[in-house]
Amino acid sequence: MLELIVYGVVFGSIISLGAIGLTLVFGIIRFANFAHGDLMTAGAYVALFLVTGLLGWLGVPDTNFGPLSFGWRMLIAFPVSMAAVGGLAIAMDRILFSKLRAKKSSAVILAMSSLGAAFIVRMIILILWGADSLFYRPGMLRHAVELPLGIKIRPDQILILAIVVLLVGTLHFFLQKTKMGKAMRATADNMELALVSGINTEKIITLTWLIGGALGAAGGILYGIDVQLHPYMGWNFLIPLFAATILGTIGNVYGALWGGLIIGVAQQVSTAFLLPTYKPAVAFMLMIVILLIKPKGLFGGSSD
Amino acid sequence: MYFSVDRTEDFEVRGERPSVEVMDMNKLEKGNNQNSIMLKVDKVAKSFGGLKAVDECCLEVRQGTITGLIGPNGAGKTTLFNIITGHYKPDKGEIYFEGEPIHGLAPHQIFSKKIYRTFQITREFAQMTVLENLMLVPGGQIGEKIWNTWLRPFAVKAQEKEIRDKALEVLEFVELIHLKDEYAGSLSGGQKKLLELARSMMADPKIVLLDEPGAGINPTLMRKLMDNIQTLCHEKGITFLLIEHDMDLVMNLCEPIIVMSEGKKLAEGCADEIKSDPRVLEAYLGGQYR
Amino acid sequence: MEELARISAYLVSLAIMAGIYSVFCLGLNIQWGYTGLFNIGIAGFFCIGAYTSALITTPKPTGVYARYVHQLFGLDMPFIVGLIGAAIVCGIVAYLIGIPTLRLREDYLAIATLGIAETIRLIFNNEQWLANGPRGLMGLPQPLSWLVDPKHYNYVYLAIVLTVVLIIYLLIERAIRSPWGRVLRAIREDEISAAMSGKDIFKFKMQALVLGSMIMGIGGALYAHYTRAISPSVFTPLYGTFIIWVMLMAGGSGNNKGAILGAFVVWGIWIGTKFMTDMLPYTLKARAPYIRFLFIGILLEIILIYRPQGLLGEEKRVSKLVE
Amino acid sequence: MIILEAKNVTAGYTPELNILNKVNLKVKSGQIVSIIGPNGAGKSTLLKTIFGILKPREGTITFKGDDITGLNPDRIARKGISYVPQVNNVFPSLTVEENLEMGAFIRNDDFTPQMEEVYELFPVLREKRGQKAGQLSGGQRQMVAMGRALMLNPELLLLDEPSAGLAPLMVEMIFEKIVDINNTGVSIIIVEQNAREALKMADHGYVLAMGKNVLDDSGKALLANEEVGRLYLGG
Repeated sequence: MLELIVYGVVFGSIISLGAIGLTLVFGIIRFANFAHGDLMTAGAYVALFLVTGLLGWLGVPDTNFGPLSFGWRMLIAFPVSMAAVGGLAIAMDRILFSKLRAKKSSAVILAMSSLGAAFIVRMIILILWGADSLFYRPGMLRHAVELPLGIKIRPDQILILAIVVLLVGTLHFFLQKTKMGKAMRATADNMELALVSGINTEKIITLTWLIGGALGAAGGILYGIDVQLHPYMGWNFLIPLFAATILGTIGNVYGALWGGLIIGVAQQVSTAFLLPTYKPAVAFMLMIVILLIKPKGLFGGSSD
Repeated sequence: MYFSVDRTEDFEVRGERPSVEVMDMNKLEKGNNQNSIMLKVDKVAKSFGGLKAVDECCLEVRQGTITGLIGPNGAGKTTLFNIITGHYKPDKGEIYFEGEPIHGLAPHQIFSKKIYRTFQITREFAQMTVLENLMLVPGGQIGEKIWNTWLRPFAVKAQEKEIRDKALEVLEFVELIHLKDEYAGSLSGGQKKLLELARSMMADPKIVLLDEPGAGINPTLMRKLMDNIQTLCHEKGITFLLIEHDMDLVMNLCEPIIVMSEGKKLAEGCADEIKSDPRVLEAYLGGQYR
Repeated sequence: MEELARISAYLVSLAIMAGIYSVFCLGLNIQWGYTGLFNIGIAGFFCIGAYTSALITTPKPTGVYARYVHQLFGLDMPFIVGLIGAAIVCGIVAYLIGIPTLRLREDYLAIATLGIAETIRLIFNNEQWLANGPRGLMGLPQPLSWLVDPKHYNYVYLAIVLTVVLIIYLLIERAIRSPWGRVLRAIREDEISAAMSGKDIFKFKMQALVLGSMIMGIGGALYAHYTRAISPSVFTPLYGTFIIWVMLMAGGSGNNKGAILGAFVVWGIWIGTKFMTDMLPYTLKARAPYIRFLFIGILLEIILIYRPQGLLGEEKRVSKLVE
Repeated sequence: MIILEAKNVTAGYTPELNILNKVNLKVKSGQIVSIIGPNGAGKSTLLKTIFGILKPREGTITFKGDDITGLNPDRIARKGISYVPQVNNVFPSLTVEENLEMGAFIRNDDFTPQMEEVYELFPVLREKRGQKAGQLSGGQRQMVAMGRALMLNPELLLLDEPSAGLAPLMVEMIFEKIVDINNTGVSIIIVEQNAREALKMADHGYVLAMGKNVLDDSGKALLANEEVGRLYLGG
């Protein structure tokens, strides 16, 4: 059981990365972005392209770092693909959402457009890579190390946790200590007043997409390292992402972090009683329960 | 002054307000007892995040009056409307309509008591025609039950006809009949105000709460609106409670006038009393009388 | 002559599918077009409708069969009972989803319907005892099959589908043009104002959600008896939800004729793209469906940005029983 | 010297309805100008139009001789105008200090002296600097809102009903602060329902009704004017 909880934390931390991006977009642009899961998929596949393609072609060696399942190529691919997916998210906003915003379309129309964008991204991935499951490092044996209390964990998973902590810590620093981060929170609070204060809110929106997309990509790659890559992985993440976002109160970044961990642990622990394939359903049921008893989430009353 | 009307004979009766609080339901049903209390707000309070919007407010509206509710911005007038109509739940306090408690009821239940409200910023159904906007309002339409639309088409049709005729009549009254098949969203600001009033008439209300009916409309439409309100009050016996900032409108149309300030009732009286009440002057004009 | 027969058989099968999708579009139009409810779990109702009807109309397997085919029950009842059962079960599921979500912001319903659709697919995939797991159910009966040669049966089924579409269309038109539909549209325009006009918002939204989902259930049942074999892998978000949204948006939400037109047009385009991808080099053929869906996705975005009212758009005055 | 001039400004939110109809306004450097008039007269709309939140359909607005008609709010803020909206004028989930920092968003220099000045002006804000603005009382919020606007060290401050919804004691205090701010050399346009008080401190006053100029005169003259009383309490 303890082991399940630890795996749950690893899995949950990946969900958190996605949920934070989702909740940022929710908080500032105020619509449910159904393309967020597929941005995660895109991140994983861009990294795959770099690791198995471009970087090899450029002659970057790919020996593993000690007990980890990856090496230099992944180390380079990780930030590059975060940036690329951030760019993809911005492009989506420019091509689709900003046009709809300018027409004062409702939040639901934006959500529908994001659903379309999700399918477009996924279809492109399917066209390029096909529908099979893929690995960054196929056929590699994955050894586990034993921690105290008899918990077996793979070195990769420890690193995943470390990366998530690093990313969330950086985001925390950015939001709390930097001028742009504060401006982002201000815009989420009150967009009109932000505009009046001279904050260029369109720029903030762009920044939001960049961060959301990059964090999503990170989550996708980490999942790819931990488990596997699949064109539907992001879509399957969508329900846990929304569950975590709602659990942690929509628009609340720290809520999304905790929400992700709770959902992740709940999903893993459920495998003790249920088939593992039911994991998304567990997240879904948890979300419904929250909606019934505390529709504003566990982290209190947001402004609306 | 845009408008003036001599209504002293109406007001004399009400000059000496009866102190009886007990409702006489028999008299009410006849609908012509102008002295009975129709709406009673009793120590109602509502805060938003530490700000007391309405603070233990008590006030009464009498049957057959056009009661004005005035006060500086932020005095809690609109919030009080929202509480009366069930859009907000009061933190505490009670509201009675014709002697029955109505606090805590849902908006549609309050509507069914024949209380209707309009909004400061008009809320028409933009993508529906003016006629449809009106035909929506009447309660208890048999065609609102989906079974009836299939199983009792003739009854539904007959009632639709009735409602349509009534809607046309009302549109005739507010002089919007030429716009009946236009989208409500395409009307001008003033026409939307008239549409709101027309919709309230469709509800067969006992009382209508009007939130700034005069805001942002031109003098001609304003006069029409005032005429309409007076006609409805005198001929149909509809009671009005209205929030308004246009003093010309309030002073000429309303009796009594209730002044709210800081979420409470500050004063009540006829136009002259209000105009010379130092507390009111202070609330409006600032502290020179302090 | 033979060529002609082949083409006409092809067109018939195309029309049957377009007709079935029309049913879904009509159901979605009640929810989205008239009430503004954002249901992105159509695939879930599609799936439930298909399986319910399958379980109602097939006999429970006996003998050797029972070892290979598991199903919760098999009532061996007529087709029409299957349709009604599908509608009822879908209605109940919709009701249960509506309770926690319809009082909240509109996106919650979307998220919840998405969740229920995925959950339903998982259940049918994993629970062998319920409906034979991933292998699904086969050999579903077809109504009136004794009438004609099996070769020409599709003509009969097309007539059945079109009859169902017509009945549903007439029933919805009647309801939408009545005070009931007027309330739905008022809720879509301004929920608070509709509440202040004395309408019980929750009740009407629930009715729209349930009725729309029941119609989707009928669509699912019609599909099941057309293909005669169903498995969970059919009811994906792509075929079960997404394409239906594109159809409704293309045809014109808030217009029932538009909903049907959209189903036929988009299904036509969908089949048309198949001819185009058939011309692709062999290596790309396996991925042809993805290219086609990519195209459909782009189509949706173009509609949303450039022609959100769709081909037909809403009529100006909808409620007109009298005149 | 005239710091701001609005000429024949016509504006509205919806195409069919003009809220402002050829409104004129002049502010001299160092003045407090009060705009009074009944609700719906277009007072707040005028401020929004000056600050570029609403684009005028006709007319021109000049600030220190530059044409600023139709510029975006951030451009106008850079020119030295700050605006305090009537409602929702703080960032509720940001701390008091962060609210002030946001006021200085477009400044790239060191704004700590300015923040010191704001804290001098509103000492209570220094005490509450770490608290979220959403948890403050109405008066304190108004101070945060004004403090935020002052962080730009503006030459002209636009205040939209700073006394709305405040307790009388608070109102008095806020008005005193407005005079204090003015004494540091900031020109102020104030829209008020609290007409008497607003005119008392005004160098010049404008009366609007139905989106048009009705009267304008020195604050004292308007105070003495019977017409003004009539507009407020009817005939």
